[in-house]
Amino acid sequence: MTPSIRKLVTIVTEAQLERELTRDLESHGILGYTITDARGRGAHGQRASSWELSSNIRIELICEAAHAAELMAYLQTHYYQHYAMVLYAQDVEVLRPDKFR
Amino acid sequence: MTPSIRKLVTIVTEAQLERELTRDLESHGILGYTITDARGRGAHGQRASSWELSSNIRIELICEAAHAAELMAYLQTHYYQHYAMVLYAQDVEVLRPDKFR
Amino acid sequence: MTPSIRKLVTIVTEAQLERELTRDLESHGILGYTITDARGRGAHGQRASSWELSSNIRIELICEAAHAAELMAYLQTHYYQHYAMVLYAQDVEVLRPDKFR
Amino acid sequence: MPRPSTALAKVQRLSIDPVVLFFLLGLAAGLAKSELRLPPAIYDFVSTLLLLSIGLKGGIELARQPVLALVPDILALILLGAALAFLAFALLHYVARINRIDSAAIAGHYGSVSVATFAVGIAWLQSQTISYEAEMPLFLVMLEVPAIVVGILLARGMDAGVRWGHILREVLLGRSIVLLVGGLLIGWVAGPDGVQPLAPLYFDLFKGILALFLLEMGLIAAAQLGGFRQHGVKLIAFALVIPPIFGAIGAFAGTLMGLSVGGTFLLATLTASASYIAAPASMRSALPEANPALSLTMSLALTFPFNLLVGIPLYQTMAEWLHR
Amino acid sequence: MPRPSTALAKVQRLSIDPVVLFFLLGLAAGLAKSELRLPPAIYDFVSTLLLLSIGLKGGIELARQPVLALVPDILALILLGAALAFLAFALLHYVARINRIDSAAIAGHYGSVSVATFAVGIAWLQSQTISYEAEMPLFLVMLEVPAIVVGILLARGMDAGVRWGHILREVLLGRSIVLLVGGLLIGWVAGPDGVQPLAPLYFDLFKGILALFLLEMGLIAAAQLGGFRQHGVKLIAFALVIPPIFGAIGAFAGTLMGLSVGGTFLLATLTASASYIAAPASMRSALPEANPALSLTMSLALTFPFNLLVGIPLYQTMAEWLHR
Amino acid sequence: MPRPSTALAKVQRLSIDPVVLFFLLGLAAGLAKSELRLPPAIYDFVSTLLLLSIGLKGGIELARQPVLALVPDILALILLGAALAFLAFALLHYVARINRIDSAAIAGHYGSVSVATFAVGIAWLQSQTISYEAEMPLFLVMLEVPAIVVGILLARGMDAGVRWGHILREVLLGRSIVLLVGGLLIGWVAGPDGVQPLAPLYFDLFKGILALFLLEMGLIAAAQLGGFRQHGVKLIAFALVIPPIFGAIGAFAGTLMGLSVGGTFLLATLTASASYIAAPASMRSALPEANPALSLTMSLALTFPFNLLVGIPLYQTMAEWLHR
Ligand SMILES: Nc1ncnc2c1ncn2[C@@H]1O[C@H](COP(=O)(O)O)[C@@H](O)[C@H]1O
Ligand SMILES: Nc1ncnc2c1ncn2[C@@H]1O[C@H](COP(=O)(O)O)[C@@H](O)[C@H]1O
Ligand SMILES: Nc1ncnc2c1ncn2[C@@H]1O[C@H](COP(=O)(O)O)[C@@H](O)[C@H]1O
Ligand code: NA
Ligand code: NA
Ligand code: NA
Repeated sequence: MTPSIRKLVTIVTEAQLERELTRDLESHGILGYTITDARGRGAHGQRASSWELSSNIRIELICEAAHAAELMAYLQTHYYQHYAMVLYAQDVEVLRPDKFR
Repeated sequence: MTPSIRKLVTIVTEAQLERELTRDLESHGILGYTITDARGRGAHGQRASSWELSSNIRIELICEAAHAAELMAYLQTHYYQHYAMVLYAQDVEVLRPDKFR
Repeated sequence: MTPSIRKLVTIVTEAQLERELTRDLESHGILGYTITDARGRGAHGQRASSWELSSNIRIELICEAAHAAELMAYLQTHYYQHYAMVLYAQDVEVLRPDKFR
Repeated sequence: MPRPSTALAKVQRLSIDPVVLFFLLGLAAGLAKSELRLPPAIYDFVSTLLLLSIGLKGGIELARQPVLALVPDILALILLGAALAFLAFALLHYVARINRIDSAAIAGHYGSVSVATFAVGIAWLQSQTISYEAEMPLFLVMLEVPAIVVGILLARGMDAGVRWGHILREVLLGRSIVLLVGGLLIGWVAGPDGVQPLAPLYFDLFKGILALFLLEMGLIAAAQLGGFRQHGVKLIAFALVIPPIFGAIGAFAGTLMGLSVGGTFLLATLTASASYIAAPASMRSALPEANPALSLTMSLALTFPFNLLVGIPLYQTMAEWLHR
Repeated sequence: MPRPSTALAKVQRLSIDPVVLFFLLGLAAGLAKSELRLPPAIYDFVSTLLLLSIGLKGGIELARQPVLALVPDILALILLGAALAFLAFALLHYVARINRIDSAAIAGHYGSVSVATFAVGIAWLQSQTISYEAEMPLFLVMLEVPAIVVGILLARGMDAGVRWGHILREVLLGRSIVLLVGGLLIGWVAGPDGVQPLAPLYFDLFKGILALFLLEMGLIAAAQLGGFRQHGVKLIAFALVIPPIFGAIGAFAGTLMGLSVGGTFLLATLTASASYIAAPASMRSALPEANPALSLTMSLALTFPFNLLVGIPLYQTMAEWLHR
Repeated sequence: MPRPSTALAKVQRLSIDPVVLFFLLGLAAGLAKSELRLPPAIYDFVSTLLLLSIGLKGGIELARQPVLALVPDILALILLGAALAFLAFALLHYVARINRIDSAAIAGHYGSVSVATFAVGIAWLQSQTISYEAEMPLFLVMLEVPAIVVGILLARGMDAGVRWGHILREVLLGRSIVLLVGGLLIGWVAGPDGVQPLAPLYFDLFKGILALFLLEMGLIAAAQLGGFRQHGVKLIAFALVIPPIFGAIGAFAGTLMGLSVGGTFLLATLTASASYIAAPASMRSALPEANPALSLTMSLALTFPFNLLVGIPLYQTMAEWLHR
């Protein structure tokens, strides 16, 4: 069972975008993702209150490299300018590559 | 202090497996791991309720590459078929390699 | 838009260090980081209670490789000996490299 | 005993118990995809309070009577739980022709019981100031476990591979049984006077907390309803037809055991209900190849609302009819 | 009606309502960078209870009267909310010369209302045993939405790109409206007797829960105060001058609508308050280029404390003066 | 004063206070590795309510008396806290021959106090309707800090490297002191009448909330018990022998200060208790090389249960004996 390589894309952004963003992901054909609650600091200041409007989420999704590049470009165009958002990608080894498209 | 390379294995799975899975990890000689609560979506549908039976956890553990491969094979055999689970691995640089076996 | 490479440093440590550690990060010129609550197990035993004194946090920060190396050396000198802490680094692809110094 | 028409009038007047309205609110909000979502910690807080309340309440009543006298009843209930699981399995596997594993898993759910339904039953009796036997919370615990064991047996047979010790430990040390039995023991040891200072939190707030809990249950049930498409009509029918049948069996058993109208009603409510905490967790670890979506959707999204809206008034009518 | 000097004396005596002290405690702890921080789940729990309480309270009162008679008042309030948003926009854009987008976004916040301020107003009346119209929680809901729509219209015009259906759905299915309206409906259907068993949690604990909520609001407001430096003096002035003006308009409207002193006071409190939940969320998705820090700091860190400390006693004086 | 034998009878009857039973339930569930686990947010919620309750209760009593008169008592308590830390250090370092750093850290814990033990002491008095001095919560705060400072001094000497300003700031702005002192101030400013509407949440629910809190403490203590193996017998003995000695000193000091029986008992309970919130947090940042497992296991898993089960009845007997 030699592992295959896929891209892991991580998005850290405003908690209140969760519904909109997951709808966006699904309409881009992303069928799997994992979300955790987070807080943090960045260009938009401290985002760390007990309050949805100033807290963050962290979304991780694994997909094929081409798909990841397209998605990141889309997110950058649609969200970067007006929302607190950080985006990065990494290679990961997966055992069932067909699960992650 | 040149960093050494180890494997970071990430497991996203059903929250109710936490006790069983950590026992399994320990019996495979994994002495360190980190768990966060998560929610998500995948082949088993949306797993995102306020309810342990349909929420996820995300386990991260760092160990030697051979150990990681063996562990992933074990998890795949024992859990993949019947449980919601996603598994991936990455290389990471650590400063105290002896801490992660 | 070809992605650039930066370092992602992950720190897993005692929850009660949060204030001190983020002050430290800021004084080292780290302007962005993301924190999630975590639990886990390691050399200092099980850290998984409903209680801040024995729970963990997981801090992620993206910065330039040289900056990351310096920061990790600092953390190792100042915290490793007396606190439960795990530290590792990875390369990640980012779209706006100027955001992560 | 009231005449049927009076009973019916009572049903109509009471079936809008406000706690049930909270369930409907949660269900509606969930189906409308409202942003309303209660964090897991609230679910844990509210359910902890409910379980302790029920336990304490039972415990202080038990303190008033000889406990040993309950042994025959407890044995009868263990048999009853097991028998209901066998019956459910027979209907599912031989009549509805569902595969053996899923039939066994679902049978475990329906032979076992739901604490939330029981709590609504208690609230229902309280609002009519009908009394019931102190030992009912204990009976609840006794009914929770046997069906789960029977479900696993039916799927695995006497297979040496089943880790019975492990499975029983997990069920008995699960959150809900620990809190219920813990509350029972504390109430029993401390007695009515000792528990008195705890009453404002555990007794006076009971119905308000139950309302909040049912709001969450509505949201959770709405999320489960998505699983409907994968269900055959047979399973949907099963989820709606079994409760009145099992409720009648429970009402009959309660009457045989000599319970009061209130106690008979609560036993019927218990047997009619399907577990959605202990059973799913145990089945998930003992029968991982059973499809958890089937049994969860059935017990949470069909049987639970059915019992709240239709079943509870019905089981009261049954209990009253049997006690004429 | 008391003479002004008596009213003033009352103001001084009452303005130290303990729930307001909890807000100040949170504010002080936040500004002193205390380690005190309440987890998000507590915020959700406490605000859920408050919203349900307000809704239930209104609902059981509504159950006592013909609801259709309220239609004219509701239409009047929709106009009032829209008019206040236009007025706020005019002041910000044409007088204070703030850019169009930010002016429109802030106008949406100030035309809309704050539930927390309303809750403090209710507590204030309760402690003086002054009654108010049952329909006030309904009025709150009616005032929440129109200004948000006007704010978006002012920024975008009749732009085809605005997803109105989506935006309205998000507002109407937001947490706070679902819980408020849900509580109203439950209270209305169940009536006073049905809600009675829920009173210990939803009514008796109301002020204690409100105190905890205000502690959190203080911590949140302290965190927002950091955003001050980026604000011009103009916006700070706006945040402190608008409340009494809008409060006076609300008091006047309430008197015209024939509300009692208590109702007039509550309407003034509502119009004087600025939204910090529904409006920010909607503006963030409909006008993402507006700077959310501006409107949040203004409504949370300036207008909210102003209303708690100065506004509420003032609006009572206004209401009493208009009802002489 | 009751004769010793009567006191003993009372001890036996009362030592099964139901709140203590919740602690035992948590402990048993934790040791049995039950799945029961309360999320951190519940711990925060429940402890916030307790701290505010204790503070408010003290504050409204303080409002009835001249506060300046308390200055001598406060000074005496600061000396007492420091003296207890010195004494603990001497026993640990010179008698039990524990290393200097760990001795100093543990001494800081035992010279300081535990709010949870205090809360159980209050509940204990309430159930016997014994009154106590209003200033006790203030005394608690005064006893919390000095021992921590002494502990750090004993480890570091007058070392210039200790960031005293930083350390004191962290202790004084820690969650527990902010909530306690905040509650005191609010109660003091608002007075009995002002706090009245908050009573249902903060006073009536006190014992129920305390029970829930002790359930969690039991779970946490069980988790700490794992650390036992690394402890020498000496430390275990210390954790069980110090409480009655320090309790006696506290009872003696209380009698000298002219406190009532209830106040004397509470002061004894405080001195006998060991901190497990403020002290560990401060020691962790000021003396990171001290082993936190030692002091936590001792204070949480040994001294805390000892005080709950044995100490509290004993300190009452002491207080009554000294007030004969
Ligand atoms: N350099 C960074 N490394 C890790 N996380 C970051 C970084 N910068 C920002 N973030 C996270 O992304 C969120 C939004 O970032 P920003 O848009 O820069 O305000 C912040 O609140 C942080 O949680
Ligand atoms: N492509 C993916 N990327 C990231 N997380 C995923 C992905 N697919 C599934 N997951 C996570 O793994 C859990 C189980 O996945 P599954 O077994 O596919 O249902 C989901 O609930 C998600 O949290
Ligand atoms: N090998 C590992 N892989 C992932 N996380 C770890 C590992 N070892 C320790 N940790 C995490 O780091 C925390 C502190 O580790 P330690 O200092 O080894 O006790 C633990 O509580 C875990 O959450
Ligand atoms: Na059943
Ligand atoms: Na307004
Ligand atoms: Na002490």
